[in-house]
Amino acid sequence: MTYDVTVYVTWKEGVLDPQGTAVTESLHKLGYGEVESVSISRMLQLRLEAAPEEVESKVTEMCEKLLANPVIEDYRFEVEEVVST
Amino acid sequence: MTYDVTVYVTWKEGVLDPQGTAVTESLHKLGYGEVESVSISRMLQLRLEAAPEEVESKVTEMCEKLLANPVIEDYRFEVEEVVST
Amino acid sequence: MQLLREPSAEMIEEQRLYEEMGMTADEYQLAVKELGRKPNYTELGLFSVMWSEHCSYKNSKVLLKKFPVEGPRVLQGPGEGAGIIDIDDEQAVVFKIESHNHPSAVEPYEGAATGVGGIIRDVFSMGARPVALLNSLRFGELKNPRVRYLFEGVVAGIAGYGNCIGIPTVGGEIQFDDGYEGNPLVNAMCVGLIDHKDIQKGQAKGIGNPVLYVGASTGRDGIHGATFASEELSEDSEAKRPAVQVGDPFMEKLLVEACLEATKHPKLVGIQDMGAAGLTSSSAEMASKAGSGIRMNLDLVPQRERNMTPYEMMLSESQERMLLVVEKGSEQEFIEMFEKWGLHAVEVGEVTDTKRLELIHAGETAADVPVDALAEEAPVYHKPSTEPESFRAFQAQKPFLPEVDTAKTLERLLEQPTIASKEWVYGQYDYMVRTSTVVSPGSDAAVVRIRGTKKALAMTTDCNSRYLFLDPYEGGKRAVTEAARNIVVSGGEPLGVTDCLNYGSPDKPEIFWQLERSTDGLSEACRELQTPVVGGNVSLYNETANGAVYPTPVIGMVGLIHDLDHVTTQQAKAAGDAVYFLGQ
Amino acid sequence: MKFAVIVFPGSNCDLDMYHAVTDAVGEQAEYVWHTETDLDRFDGILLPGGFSYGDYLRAGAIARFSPVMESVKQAAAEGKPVLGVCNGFQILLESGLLPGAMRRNEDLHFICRTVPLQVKKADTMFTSAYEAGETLQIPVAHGEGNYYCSETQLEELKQNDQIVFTYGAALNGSVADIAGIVNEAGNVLGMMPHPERAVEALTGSEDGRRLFESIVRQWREKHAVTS
Ligand SMILES: Nc1ncnc2c1ncn2[C@@H]1O[C@H](COP(=O)(O)OP(=O)(O)O)[C@@H](O)[C@H]1O
Repeated sequence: MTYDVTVYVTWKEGVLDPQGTAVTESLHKLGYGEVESVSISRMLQLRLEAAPEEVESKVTEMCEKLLANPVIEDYRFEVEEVVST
Repeated sequence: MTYDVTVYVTWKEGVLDPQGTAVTESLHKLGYGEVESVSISRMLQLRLEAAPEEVESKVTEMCEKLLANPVIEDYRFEVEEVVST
Repeated sequence: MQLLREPSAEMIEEQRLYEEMGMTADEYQLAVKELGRKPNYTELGLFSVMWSEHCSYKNSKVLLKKFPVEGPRVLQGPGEGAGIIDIDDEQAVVFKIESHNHPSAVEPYEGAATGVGGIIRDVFSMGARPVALLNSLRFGELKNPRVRYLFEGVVAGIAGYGNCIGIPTVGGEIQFDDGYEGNPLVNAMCVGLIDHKDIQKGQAKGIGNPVLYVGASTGRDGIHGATFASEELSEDSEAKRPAVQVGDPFMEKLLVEACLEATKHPKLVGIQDMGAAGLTSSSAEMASKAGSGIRMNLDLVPQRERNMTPYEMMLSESQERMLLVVEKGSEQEFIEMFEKWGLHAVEVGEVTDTKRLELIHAGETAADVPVDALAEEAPVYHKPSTEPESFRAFQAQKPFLPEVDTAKTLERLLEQPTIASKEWVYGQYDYMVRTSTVVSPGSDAAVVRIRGTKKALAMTTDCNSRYLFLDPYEGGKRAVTEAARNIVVSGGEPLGVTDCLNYGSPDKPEIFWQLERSTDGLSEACRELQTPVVGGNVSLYNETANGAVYPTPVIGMVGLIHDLDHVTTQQAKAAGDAVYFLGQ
Repeated sequence: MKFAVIVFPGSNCDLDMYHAVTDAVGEQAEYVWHTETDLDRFDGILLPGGFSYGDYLRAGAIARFSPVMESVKQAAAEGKPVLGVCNGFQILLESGLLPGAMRRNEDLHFICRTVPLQVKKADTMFTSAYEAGETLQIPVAHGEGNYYCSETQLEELKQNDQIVFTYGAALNGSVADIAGIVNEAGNVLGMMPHPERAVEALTGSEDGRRLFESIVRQWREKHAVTS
């Protein structure tokens, strides 16, 4: 089966996000004082072939090993089957 | 009202994403040959105060001006009201 | 992570909670004696970090005393942020090396990056303009994927921080050996330039003078980093994740420029960076050195997270923060100066005559401790020392000449990652920014010219830890002489040394013996070559379940090139040139 | 001739730019903090390399909103020479003064080394002291120098003859190996390599000096200044 997996990688609580701070300040200077905070992280979209029962475990492995840095980041993901047309 | 807005900034079609390519290759080297492609985008989480009728237009402005680079990037966003408890 | 209710002074004693903070029962009793009562949780935290090996050198002090620290050119020996040596014309060079081994073992990119950030702060807090960075790295063998991950992450972290802040990384050394698997060594060195008149000290003088906090806000990251650096690495090291900080080189670039402007201001009294043990060490040390006290209102400390306790604020090792003492009445001038650089300076306290560190939080006294007890009166240990069996075995070995096929052996040697070209590494470092790098990585020592003069500085880091493992005394001497040779062949006169002593646990008599013997060797060579030790750093407990790392006292040496015409490089220049062999 | 060296928070090649213009080329220069809004007193504008705003979000994305940028645009419109090197080039792209965008280097690593650089176009105010087709040795030092533009944009660049420098060998993934481009009017040049780091034999190469000399020469001709 083919799957589209979306992985969301975010900062662990308490980890400094200097990018977010810089962007918040820049938005304030541009006149968007209503923005309270910005945090910047990443989203990965993977397309892969896998047996239904192993998609989750495979993706978890990839996250732990490479896609996220478990020391400072958390991750979660959503799996969607690609229906061939 | 307070809103949590998640902005996804993705690569425009046809723009090669060097990071996505590199991650795909690394996954292959780690033995995950089943991964066909990876694309990496930026995810920004904003918290802001705004009147309900202007959230969308404000965030669109911020995206156009600063958060995305229209030469190479597309963006979309989701808005969620923060319910105070 | 956050404690809901802190244990009381009684609970700390009854349940021996000090042990969780890395203090022994005797140390706890000493703290009680210094204080005249049982410390509360915050106070215990202050003692535990200030009395950790990382901050107090309690296990290594007896050894460091042996180093020659004086010389006609020495303007500042060990004790301040960095050492300072005169280079004529009212100019001086400021330099220091420091380890960030344990954070890098857990999170290589940020661990290495924040190591670079920390050593830069040590140099510019003396009032010096940082002009060059070097490093010294040790990893396991590259065939192990975890080692590759660490290696790539560390190199990227050094590059990420140094390149962004715009200080060239001009040299270093790398060794790969199984002895470092699981416990890599990441030492970073910074070299700065200063005019004599601008030299600053980290002192809190002048009763009533305001204390300013500048830079990043304080978060819960890195709490107990100093104690973490003073423990062996174990499985739980991974669980101590908050001990790793994320660096912000952009913030630090602003701090460099703003603080250098501040150090030229006549009303600056003292400045120190918040390194290991953050607010605690900076405030206690500044007060202790000046014979004064400091009262701080912690509610005024810029905080990144909600509901932080005094304990958390005082022990946080959030990066890119500085503490300043300025003359009363001038605070607004400083606040505006920092504002220009986009930085917020906040008045958080004042200098007192009590010789105590008093911390106020939510209207109450959260801690009240004599500053000297924290900064000066840490226990000092002289650990037992035993000559290891292995050393006797090495000594007893008969010398022999192996039969080798020279050509093949040479090829095999050149294949070794430790010997092979390091271009993959230094090609990621901006070694040219500031356009003063006269000799780039790839020669013996790096050479950086001093603009507006004919002078230049030669600089290098060196240590062959295999020699030290076989014979710490001889190996120690060789680390210094190798560095000196690298300086001399580059055209420089060796000026002085900064050292980073990376060893296993001093609680083991065989390791302590290594420390003793090798520091004897280092001292002798430094004395003989008249290169005083003007600063350094000690990193003990570099051990994993597989044992200790090799004894690795990394030597950072700086030399003065009096005339740019004297600069020489290691490359062969032209066919037909004669080759000479010098020495034995 | 008097140059403005614009300093953004996080610029770090401002010093190199300043010394290249003053010590090596012998002209005047002044550091201009990003909050200034008047550049009338200057004859040429230099946007130095570095990491303005830490390169956070995208290189150059935040700096482009600095107050000084309005005046830079005005100077460009008046026909004054505007040179952006490395981060300066990235800022020119983000602010729309030059077309295209930067991505991270193909292999994701920062690259610091002296590379062969080909002069594609020698009839600009920045390159008149070079020969077309000449190969220079100029340092690069960047993590995001992988130039991108669409195919139609590339055709336009070629048609308008806006490609000034290309890498002598593939370096970072740049479209058509582009290392530097000018605007249509020919007075705004953006380039990733650092000519200001190549003005003295002592530090490696002198090949960058003629770029500054070209600017000065054309200014002298235009203003008929004799010195
Ligand atoms: N970690 C590093 N950072 C920067 N430069 C390095 C590093 N490691 C090695 N180099 C540079 O590579 C060159 C060769 O290093 P090395 O193989 O250790 O040689 P040597 O034994 O002569 O010191 C030296 O110029 C050194 O400065």
